[in-house]
Amino acid sequence: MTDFKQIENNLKKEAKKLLESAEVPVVLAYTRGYDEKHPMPFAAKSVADVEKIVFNEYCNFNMARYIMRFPDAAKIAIAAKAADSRALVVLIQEEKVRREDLVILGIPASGMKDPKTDQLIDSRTTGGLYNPVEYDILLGEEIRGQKTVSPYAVLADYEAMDKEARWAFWKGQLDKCIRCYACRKACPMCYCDPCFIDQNKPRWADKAPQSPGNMMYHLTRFHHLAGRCIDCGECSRACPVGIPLYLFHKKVAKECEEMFGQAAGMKLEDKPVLVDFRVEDSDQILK
Amino acid sequence: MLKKISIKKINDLAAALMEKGTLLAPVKEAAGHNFAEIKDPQQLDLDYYNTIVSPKTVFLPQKEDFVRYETAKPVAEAQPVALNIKATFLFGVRPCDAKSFQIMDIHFHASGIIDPYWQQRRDATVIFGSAFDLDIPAQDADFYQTLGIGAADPEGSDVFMVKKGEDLLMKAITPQGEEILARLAMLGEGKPADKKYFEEYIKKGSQHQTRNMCLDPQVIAKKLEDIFHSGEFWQAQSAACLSCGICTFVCPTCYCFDICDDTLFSRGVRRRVWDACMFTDFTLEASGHNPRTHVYQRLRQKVCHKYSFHVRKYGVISCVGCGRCTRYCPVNIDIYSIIQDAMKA
Amino acid sequence: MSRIGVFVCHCGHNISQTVRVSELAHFAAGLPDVVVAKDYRFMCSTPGQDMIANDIREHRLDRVIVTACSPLMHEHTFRKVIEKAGLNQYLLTIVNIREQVSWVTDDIEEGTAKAKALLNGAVYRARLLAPLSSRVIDVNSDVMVVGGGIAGIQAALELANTGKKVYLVEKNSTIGGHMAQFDKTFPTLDCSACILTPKMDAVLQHPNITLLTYCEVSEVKGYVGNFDITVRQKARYVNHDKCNACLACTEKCPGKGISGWDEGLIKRKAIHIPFPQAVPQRPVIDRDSCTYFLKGKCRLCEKVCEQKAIDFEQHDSFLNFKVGAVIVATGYDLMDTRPLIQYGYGKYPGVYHALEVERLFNSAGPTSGKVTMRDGKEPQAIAILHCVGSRDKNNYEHCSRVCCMYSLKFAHLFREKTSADVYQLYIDIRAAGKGYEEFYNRIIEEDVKFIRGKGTRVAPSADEPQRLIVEAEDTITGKFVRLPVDMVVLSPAMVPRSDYKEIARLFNLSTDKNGFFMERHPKLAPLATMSEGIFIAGVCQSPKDIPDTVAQANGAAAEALTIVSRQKMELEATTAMVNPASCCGCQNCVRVCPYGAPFFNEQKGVSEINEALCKGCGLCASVCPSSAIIARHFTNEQVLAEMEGLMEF
Amino acid sequence: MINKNPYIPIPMKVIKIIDEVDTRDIKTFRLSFLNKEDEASFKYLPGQFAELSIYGKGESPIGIASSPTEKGYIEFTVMRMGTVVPGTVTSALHDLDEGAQIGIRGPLGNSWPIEFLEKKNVVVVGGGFAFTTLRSLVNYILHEDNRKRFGEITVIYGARNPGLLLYKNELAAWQKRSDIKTIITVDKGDESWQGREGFVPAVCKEIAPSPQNAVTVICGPPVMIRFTLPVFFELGFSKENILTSLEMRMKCGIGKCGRCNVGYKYVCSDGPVFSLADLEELLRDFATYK
Amino acid sequence: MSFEPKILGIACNWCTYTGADLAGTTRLHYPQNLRVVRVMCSSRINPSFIFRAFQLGADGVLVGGCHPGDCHYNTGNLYARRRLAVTKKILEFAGLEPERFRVEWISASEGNKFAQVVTEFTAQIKELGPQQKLKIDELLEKI
Repeated sequence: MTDFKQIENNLKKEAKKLLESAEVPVVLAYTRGYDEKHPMPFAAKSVADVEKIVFNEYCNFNMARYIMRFPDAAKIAIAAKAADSRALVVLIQEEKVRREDLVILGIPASGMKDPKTDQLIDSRTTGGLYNPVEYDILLGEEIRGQKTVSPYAVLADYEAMDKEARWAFWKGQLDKCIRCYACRKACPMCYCDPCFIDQNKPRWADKAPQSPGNMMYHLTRFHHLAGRCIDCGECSRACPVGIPLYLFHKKVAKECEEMFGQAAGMKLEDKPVLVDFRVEDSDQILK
Repeated sequence: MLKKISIKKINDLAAALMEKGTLLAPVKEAAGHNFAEIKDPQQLDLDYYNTIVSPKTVFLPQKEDFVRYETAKPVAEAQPVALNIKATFLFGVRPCDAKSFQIMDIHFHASGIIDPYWQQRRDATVIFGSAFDLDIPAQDADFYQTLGIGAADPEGSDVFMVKKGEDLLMKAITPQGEEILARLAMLGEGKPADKKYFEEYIKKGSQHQTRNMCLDPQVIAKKLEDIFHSGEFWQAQSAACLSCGICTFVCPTCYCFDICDDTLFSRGVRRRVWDACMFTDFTLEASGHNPRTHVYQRLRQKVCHKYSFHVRKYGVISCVGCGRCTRYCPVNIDIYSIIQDAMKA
Repeated sequence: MSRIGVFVCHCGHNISQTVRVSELAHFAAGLPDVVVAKDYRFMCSTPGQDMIANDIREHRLDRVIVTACSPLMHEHTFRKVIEKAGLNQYLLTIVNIREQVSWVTDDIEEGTAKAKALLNGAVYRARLLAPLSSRVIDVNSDVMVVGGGIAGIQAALELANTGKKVYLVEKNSTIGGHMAQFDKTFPTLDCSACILTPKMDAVLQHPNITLLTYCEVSEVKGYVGNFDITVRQKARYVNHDKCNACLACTEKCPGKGISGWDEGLIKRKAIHIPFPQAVPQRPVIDRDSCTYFLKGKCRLCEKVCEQKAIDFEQHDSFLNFKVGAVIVATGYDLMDTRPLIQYGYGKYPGVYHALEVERLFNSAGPTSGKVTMRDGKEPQAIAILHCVGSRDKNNYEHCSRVCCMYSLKFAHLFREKTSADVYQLYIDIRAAGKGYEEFYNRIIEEDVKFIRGKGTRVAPSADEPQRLIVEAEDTITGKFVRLPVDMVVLSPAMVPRSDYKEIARLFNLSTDKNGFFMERHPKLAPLATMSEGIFIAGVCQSPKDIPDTVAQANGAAAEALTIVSRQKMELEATTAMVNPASCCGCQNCVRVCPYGAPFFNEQKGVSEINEALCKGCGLCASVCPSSAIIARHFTNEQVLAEMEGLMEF
Repeated sequence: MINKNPYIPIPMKVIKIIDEVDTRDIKTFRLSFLNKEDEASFKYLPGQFAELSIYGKGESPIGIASSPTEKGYIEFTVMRMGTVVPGTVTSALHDLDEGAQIGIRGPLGNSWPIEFLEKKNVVVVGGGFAFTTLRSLVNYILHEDNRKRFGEITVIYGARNPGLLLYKNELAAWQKRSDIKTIITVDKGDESWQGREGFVPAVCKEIAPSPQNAVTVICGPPVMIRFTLPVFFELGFSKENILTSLEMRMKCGIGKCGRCNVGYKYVCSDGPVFSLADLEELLRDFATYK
Repeated sequence: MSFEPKILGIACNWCTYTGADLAGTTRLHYPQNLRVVRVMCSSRINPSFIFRAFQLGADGVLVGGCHPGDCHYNTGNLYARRRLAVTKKILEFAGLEPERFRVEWISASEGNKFAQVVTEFTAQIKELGPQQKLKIDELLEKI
């Protein structure tokens, strides 16, 4: 289990150093919310802000979501757990940010919890990783020897369903959607503004929260995230009506990994799989 | 009029109400409770804290069809969608939500042009308010006390309900409440002890602790006007905000909507659908100009609308402290803290 | 609300036998926005066309739907019709009810039903069509030819003779290319230099040709008609304007470097011209072998140069050219055969590759045309191995096409110049070409030994240490042969230049799996590329002989001419554009476009599309997550609407 | 409006379409009522607007360009919106033919404050396309029943070039009348232009209307307004006597949908007409008038 | 009446659409359930088109493009192959019959292949029956 206090102290220490150096005007980290259990994403901009930084097992937020908010900052330091670091890798691949403009404060984390359910989320939504894949400074001991679970293990039950059951399941889930769009807003990869679903020309789907529009929104979004979703699970945690979107994203990620041999956000030099091709891709993938 | 019923027999009450009209009550779903039509009396469930989405859905459904048409046919042939108003019983509304209806009434039918949908549904609905369980502490996110609402506040309800041991006490607050209680034969008469219990419960409810601060509507309204142009304040408050629509969609007093046309195979419908001032395209004009491109401008609009503009326009704060926006915010933004900070700013 | 006219063609009986055309017209008349619907026997006939034109005027139509044969047949015809009647040609929609309806069914019910569905789709689509206009651009009339081999020389001369200005870019210090290295050319055996050097000289003298030797293209911007190309002039350390080619410098120079021109068979001076007939006749200093650059002193050349032409301070410089079209003729390399260790090239001095042998034959070559080996002896037995690395699934699958013929040429020359026995080890002899079979027959007569079998191994002879043993299986006799020889000549695969990737990147060319540049169409556009205005000629496209290369060069010149001889040109109208208000700056479009049309505007944070490069495939529109790209004539809305119409009934 | 559903448009018929400008992207639509009772209940004043509605496309709030003194029809002048992607509703309107049916909801919003203007001199300042409700006002005042209720009327109207002036015939008619002073200006004229050249603020400065018992009513592009206001302050007009009409993203038009607020006021129901004094009081989070 | 499916085809202009024309020119008969949208390249096909087609009531969707390597635009179909493979996986995991969505490479000279694919696919869709999962049922009734 991660020593959260130690990470917090190291985070403060590094943040202080960086902000004092004036080289880095923003450190993206966490602060206390209205109580301990509800921390908030936080942009520390001065040495005085450093004291407000916290880190605990509820700091799930994928901070990569925020890096595009500071167009004027020459450099941004960012606290990054495994999933955050993968998100950063994708954003670097997609040229939304340059690696040299980031100071990645890596956080090895295990024991993260969903504040709504108090359940451990480690193996469910972080792609089975505990350590960041890319960082400049690691704020704690690298985690080794944890039981590694395949990130796709949770899919087994759903894959085993027959198609009617699976349809019934997803229809039921997606019909609940109230189109608050928290999933896309919480997603570090969903940076489109406007989102396709907000377009009037073309109008892809109804604005009203009913089955056809919900289907179009979510199925298309699954497609847009194919080969890009880094399995942070923020979409599901943000959802006020509890749709397990991460399952679907995971499934698409699994298929992409099997078809194209590449998991999202693992290597800086990779290209997202759907804007890439190999001549030798097999036609079997279409069967 | 004070009536009572054994909680064990609550399903009989449900059945009776279903006979007389549509019964809406909190129904358990995977992620929590939500108001929905009760189809089976056994569904009625008193074991909830509050619903995810507020019961405003009953009067202002997320989607409201206005008119259906065929695009190739003349405008005159379009068919307004009938409302099919039926007697409705909205059962188990928490005091803060009951209060929210009164606030929304000001906007929808006490000022300017009357919204016929809101009005007709409101007129046809009897509100069965239900006190919070005072033995359970209020959730951290709640702050209805700040808005002057008690945990067992009957205001806004037609009938108000309080649990007493194995019994549910039901008191008529309005003439509509009187009328419906009189028509429910399975209800027993409340004893003087029940009456005393009920009254004390309400009193005790006003002392029930939620987060609380002293808030004068005029003062906070003025304060927010003063700091309206303080970019620093609003940028700090909105640093984490994702600009999603959760807070407004779950809110009992948010009413913004969009009007849109959906068509398929040259048939169409014009409808209104909830919209949210937190969405980036909310104020996007046809010209492409958008006066609120930044997150902070949108969060500021939301907070100021509730605590300043609404006070200026309608005299009351448009918030009931139900805590939903805070509870469901994916990044734990808390409007109570923002107001606290604003007062200090 | 549109005003749509629908015109249903019977095509004689072709359509009307399985589609009830009048019912179809009647159905169309009942669809929203359709103001007139008619059927007619032959819509493409003059009366049919006139009917459409009249109805456009009479009913003030703003969309026309012709329900007839495939758009691949008559779209162009009807576009002209509506254009003449004052409508933009892109406001036409063709419904294909012949090839895709009436001819593929014999059931009139089915045929009519499908035709209605297709027509309805067209009405939905037509409502959303927008008039498009082609952008007209000015065309620069100059051409750049990249590569100064025979292909480049030929193309440059052809273009220059038509009066166009040509920039000929060559990375070596002389033009001429591989052909200038040869002694004789097959099958006529005329002297290579004799036929090439006059052309080289013509290039130098031509008033319309600017010769840019010792230069490489470093950046290509712009698009057809308006390329903006930067060329790096490598430092020569000799001021060519002052130099009078007395070559005193080359005599005095103490530096020795390996002569690439002579395929490394001998050394040459650090300041040098590659060969006596080099064009231009101007030396350059090779830094890597120059004593001054290596040791910091010498400058002998400077002392002997009366013209004061030596300039050790020269740097690479960059020159900028604007041209309307480009011909890429960068030629080839021979495959490096060292990795094929079974042949022992680089290990056994008796093993040569084809270009080395060309130089041995050449009277201006390292041996002044005498066939002597590295040890100075004349070979007694020579084996020529065909298909080394080519026609070989482990290396290059392609046939290099010219090896058979030059191997025969070698055999002839060996027989002529030596008394050696000459063996040809071949898979089969490919002699398709004018006079080639005759040449082959002639060589057979010359007592050359043909062994049908691929040479499999070259090894030193155990008995005679100076000799080599070539192993092969004679597939005619089925016997395994071991030939003791003195000299082995490899005919390696012809492969693209080692820098082909860079060239491909610069000019946005695609390459086949071997790295040869891809033509736009293997049959119908063998010289054009996917990049409009860029043509290819010679072996950079695929191995070929000199006549084919020259023919291609002429063809490429003609193709380039069709562009640069116009002052203006129309660009594709159905290009894509970006709606900046919707662009999220993900740059997917930039990543996927095969033509490099989209680019990212850093300042605005949005993608933009260079319409001159866009071919209208629509790939960018489908990878755009925020639907910001409008693929004109196939916009998301238009496709969605058409789908809706197709699915309605 | 008591018994009527304010969200459902009434049917109208397009009886005339006028191309107003050379660029063909502004048209005036003359609409007549299909139902007599709708006509009877459609009582409006200059400055009000309506939601023009095309089923399947949507609605667009457009100021009423005709004057209530014109009977039997109402008029709207509509610009086709959108540069890259055409505006859905305005494009659909522009594609209409005479004889087509459309829906409208209205009249909506407040109006130019007629009672406040009475007995006063009115200076009408307009720029470009934003002259529609000003035309309504001028025609209302010029009507023989109304003219004597108002003092002197001065109209200063400008456009980028002569081709972009709206209502050209009417302008010419006004210029011939003696009971109204009409000054037309263009930023840049063409060969045939005989009138004045110059920007509206400069012309206002030159004409220098007296602030005595006068109100100015200004509509135009933001840049024109920004430079015109100081001219009127300098001339001595008070903020109470400078009126303008706001354009916002309005949807419902009846103050319910919540998106067109400027501070605590909804432009659609509390406006669109505000005095500068009103606007000062409101919080200005909309860039247009910042 | 037997079930006559509605099948939406999306064909690239250069190969499959031309191949379909060839099928007609050579008078090869095939079922009339397919309605083809012509696009310039299979890479133009936005995955959402496929979702939308099913929403519009298509019982099956057939996409046709050039054989890999033969794309008129060089590499368009190689991107399309990846993107449409993902589309298919998404439909499958959502619970739609993946057989309802088919991608085929049909060249301009393969008129017979076109006819054969359409025949096979139509038969397959008939067997699967009507597609009702994604079909929009709202808004359909006439007023």
